Amino acid sequence: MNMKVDLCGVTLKNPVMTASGTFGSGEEYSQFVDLNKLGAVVTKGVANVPWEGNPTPRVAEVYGGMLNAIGLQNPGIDLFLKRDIPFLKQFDTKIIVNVCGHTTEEYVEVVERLAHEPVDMLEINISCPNVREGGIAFGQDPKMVEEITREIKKYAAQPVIMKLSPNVTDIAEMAKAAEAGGADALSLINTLTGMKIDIDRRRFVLANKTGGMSGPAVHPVAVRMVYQAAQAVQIPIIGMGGIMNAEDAIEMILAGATAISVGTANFTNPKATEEIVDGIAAYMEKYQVNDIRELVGAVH
Amino acid sequence: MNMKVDLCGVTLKNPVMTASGTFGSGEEYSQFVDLNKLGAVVTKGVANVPWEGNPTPRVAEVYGGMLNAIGLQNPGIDLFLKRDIPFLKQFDTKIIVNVCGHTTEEYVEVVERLAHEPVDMLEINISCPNVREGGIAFGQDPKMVEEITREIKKYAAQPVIMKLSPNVTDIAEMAKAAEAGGADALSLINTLTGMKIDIDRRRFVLANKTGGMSGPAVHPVAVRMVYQAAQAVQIPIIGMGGIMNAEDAIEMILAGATAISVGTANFTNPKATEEIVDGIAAYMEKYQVNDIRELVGAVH
Amino acid sequence: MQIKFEKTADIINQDKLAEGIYSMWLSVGEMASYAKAGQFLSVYSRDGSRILPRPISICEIDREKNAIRLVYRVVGKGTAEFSAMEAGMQLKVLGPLGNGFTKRDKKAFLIGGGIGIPPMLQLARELDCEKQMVLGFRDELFLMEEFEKQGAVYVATEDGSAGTKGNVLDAIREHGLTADVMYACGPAPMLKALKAYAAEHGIECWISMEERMACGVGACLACVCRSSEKDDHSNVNYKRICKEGPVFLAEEVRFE
Amino acid sequence: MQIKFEKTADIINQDKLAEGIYSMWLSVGEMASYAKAGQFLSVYSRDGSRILPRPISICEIDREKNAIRLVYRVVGKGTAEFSAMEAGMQLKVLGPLGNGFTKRDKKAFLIGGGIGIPPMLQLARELDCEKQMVLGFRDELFLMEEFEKQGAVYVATEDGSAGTKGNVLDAIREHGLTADVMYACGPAPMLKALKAYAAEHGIECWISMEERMACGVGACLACVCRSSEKDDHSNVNYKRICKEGPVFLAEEVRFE
Repeated sequence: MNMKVDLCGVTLKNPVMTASGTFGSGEEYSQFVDLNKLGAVVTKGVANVPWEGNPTPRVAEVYGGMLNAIGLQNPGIDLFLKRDIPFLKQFDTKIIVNVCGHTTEEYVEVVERLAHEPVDMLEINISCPNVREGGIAFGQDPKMVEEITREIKKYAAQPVIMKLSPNVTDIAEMAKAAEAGGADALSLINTLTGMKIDIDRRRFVLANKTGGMSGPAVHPVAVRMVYQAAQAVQIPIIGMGGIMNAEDAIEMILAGATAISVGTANFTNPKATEEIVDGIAAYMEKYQVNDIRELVGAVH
Repeated sequence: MNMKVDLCGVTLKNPVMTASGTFGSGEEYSQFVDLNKLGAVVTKGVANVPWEGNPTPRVAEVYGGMLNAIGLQNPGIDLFLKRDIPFLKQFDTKIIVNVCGHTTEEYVEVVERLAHEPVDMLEINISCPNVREGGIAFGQDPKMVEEITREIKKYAAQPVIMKLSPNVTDIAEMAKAAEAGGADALSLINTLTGMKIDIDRRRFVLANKTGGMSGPAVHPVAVRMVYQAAQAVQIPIIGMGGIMNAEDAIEMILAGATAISVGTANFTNPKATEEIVDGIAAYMEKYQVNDIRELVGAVH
Repeated sequence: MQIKFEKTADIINQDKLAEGIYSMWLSVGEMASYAKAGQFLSVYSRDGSRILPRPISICEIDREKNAIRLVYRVVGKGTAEFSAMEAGMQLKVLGPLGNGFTKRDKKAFLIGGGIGIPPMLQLARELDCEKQMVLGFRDELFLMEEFEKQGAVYVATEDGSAGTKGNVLDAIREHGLTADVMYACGPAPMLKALKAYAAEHGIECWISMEERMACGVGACLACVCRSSEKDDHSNVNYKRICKEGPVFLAEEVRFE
Repeated sequence: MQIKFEKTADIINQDKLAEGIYSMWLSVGEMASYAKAGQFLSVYSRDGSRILPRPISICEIDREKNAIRLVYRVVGKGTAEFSAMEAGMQLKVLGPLGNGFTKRDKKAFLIGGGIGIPPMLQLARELDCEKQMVLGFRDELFLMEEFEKQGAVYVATEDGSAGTKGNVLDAIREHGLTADVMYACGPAPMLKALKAYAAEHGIECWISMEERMACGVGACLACVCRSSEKDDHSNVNYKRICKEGPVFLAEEVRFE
């Protein structure tokens, strides 16, 4: 039974990855999950310099999900290279570094710093709803998506995954724009912008007013967008959004995802990623699926 | 304690209305809810002629919500005027007729037929994700939103509420377009497009593949969009999207909604609308709010 | 308008009848005195992640004890939740819903397939005429004792482990059974076949339909079935299973 | 790395201590032998609509019985769900989480405000030195018996219904209390005031911070607090309350 998948030249032992920002660089979860069992670890977004992120409260629970407005707090590329990469290198899993920035130059600077590092792929976050410039500004305009993708590809030594925002009218258009810009893969969905108001205190629950919604509540929207993107482009898609268990992961794969990322589920169940790997294997067993690639986009 | 709200000249005894398509024309729920206690009943969408809608399955449950792809099945304006309006006239509540069509001409035909009927307001559904032409096509392009609004206003005898789609990059832009076209009010959000796949049968759960997602899972997105629309326009907003109880309704009002619509909650609790009216009153009591209008957009 | 009750019902008892098949007696108050064979209840999950009720057909009604028996198959997380509940716990239910069977005083076939078998039990108890119960199981039998009390029972199993190997029509043919009226509940292919058989043999045929539901009371137009004639309410060729149905005269329904 | 356990714990018993304040003893297995005062557990809801665990501080640890006591306030639907549970039911918990208190062998203030009071009980039991427990309640008192067993207890209530009318500092002043080290848990305004008071009187001051959490293990960066110095891990002036905290030396924390 083969669970290996090929992501633009990089072979993952299975399609299960972690979603950026929910898993740090793996250290905090390494006592619950055997990182060697994961297809890849996607790191928390890193910028050219340390970012402080947003004031607190940064998270709020909502029905079947959560809102976050961390604001991409990160220690900056220097410390990241010194501490996080060496930690991850101890494990037999692929390393995908999530890159964030305010400007094209900032993204490019981080991409260049990573060029000679033992990193397997880059995931470019152009869809963070919680930072003013950069982030979302890029991710909601197809022209900008194509341009920044093309810019980054000029400097990237590793395959480039563009992470797309679901807060758009036409996800297929965004997917095509990234593909036109030379993206090697796409990951979607990032979070849906939401808001929560405390009716007793009559104020926003989040200091940032709005936050990115994740969790099982967004799963049907994610499945729909992964399906639409898969119909629109040739490059592989990493599906994410509310995947809580193996069933959700398989649904995403059937919709067209070559690999999947597990995010908020880690907060509900620290062993989620490993259990999803086992659950997918059990499903393949049950239905005698010999190669997981038979399932990718099998429903259309 | 005043719960009356003014919706572009029409006074509702309270801000609680039903969401189109979830409440028929009130008859089915009239044994669970005293329709006289509701601010308004918004009817199931009606077209110039009978529509068959989509094949079944038309609904699927999802985590914290549901998908529907009814496809606007409706008996057509003739039977609707003969049967549904007289039924609703027996009650002391406002009547808002939801209008659907494939083309501007179809919308206009229904609007004209309603001109001399005892109907208080019209809600124009330009955001149904489940019908090919019309519906969504209109609702996702600001130019088309403005044009169809202007066209309809030429023929409408009653105030016109434009119902907006959440499946857009910038809800504020859509709200402004409707306002520019002469809309008297806005209602949002319609459903978020989602998809569910049956992993055992490996096929789409809905015959229509995609469906409109509603229920508590979408509430944070709805609150955010109502807030953004309220910041962008002067006309009143009817907030809807996953309102399950009075707390959700108050949250929507604080975000900027003058009135609110209860939809999917009716399926979870047939008495939901009436309980929400009572719950809002209890909240006003508790916090000594003398006039509900003090709460509209109170958090910003 | 038919009266409906929203009730937080006490679970009197719950038993597993077969693999994945559970039986639950609910104390439902006056709802019991209005319920009849062929109707169903909407049963609400207690977990917030599931917001839609599950429609479950009535298997038995005990009007003295104000109780209703539901026999259901575990098909998902909602029914799995119900099956894990015990006597003394509570479930919110809405009902009775739907039209129920029209009882005719003629030699009858009561035909159930799979989880379409339970509603035939209450019908058998209400019918006072010659009854032939034809039950189609996948493999494991259930409710046999109760049915045998009601008259002649003929069994078909897909795997042939009991009765006729095959479906309910195979059993009818094998035993050369005849009737003047047929009441049936089960999967669409079975109902479609029975409709044809009944037409061919001039048997009055009542079928109970199934479809994914949302509101359960006729408001949302989710659970419709194709109708031969234009429906008075919908004004198109669709009927609401939860309202005009779930029981229809076979001729009224069009199978695609 | 500090060891953590994910455990489906049996509820040994649950009591209501005061209006909205509940006490729950959980059988947590070996987790108990690793837990210490000032740490907390992530408690998971059983309802699917609530996906994030609730961080609840440890009130008492019984290492013989492998049990941990949680005393918590009902502030929302999640804690309301916990408060409705009974002995024999199960709750999924993760822990022990956070750093816990650093115990110093000096004349000590143990200061708790509102729901910040419970963690002081286990600390009092672990500290073997002169202890003065200063507890600030809104109105209704709770856990008094347990605290009185541990030493001198001074009470302040907002409404003056018991002890000093006012806050914990008012009680300290009224009784002219002094100490060389201070351990405190409670609302931010109280901690901010205590930090100032401690600095002014040269008292070593440890405070336990609170913030909305998601992962509870230091991965998501939700529950951070402002730090005076650049934090080694974050590389900015933010510390993770669930990981580097919840207990900090007051000087480490910057209150806005």
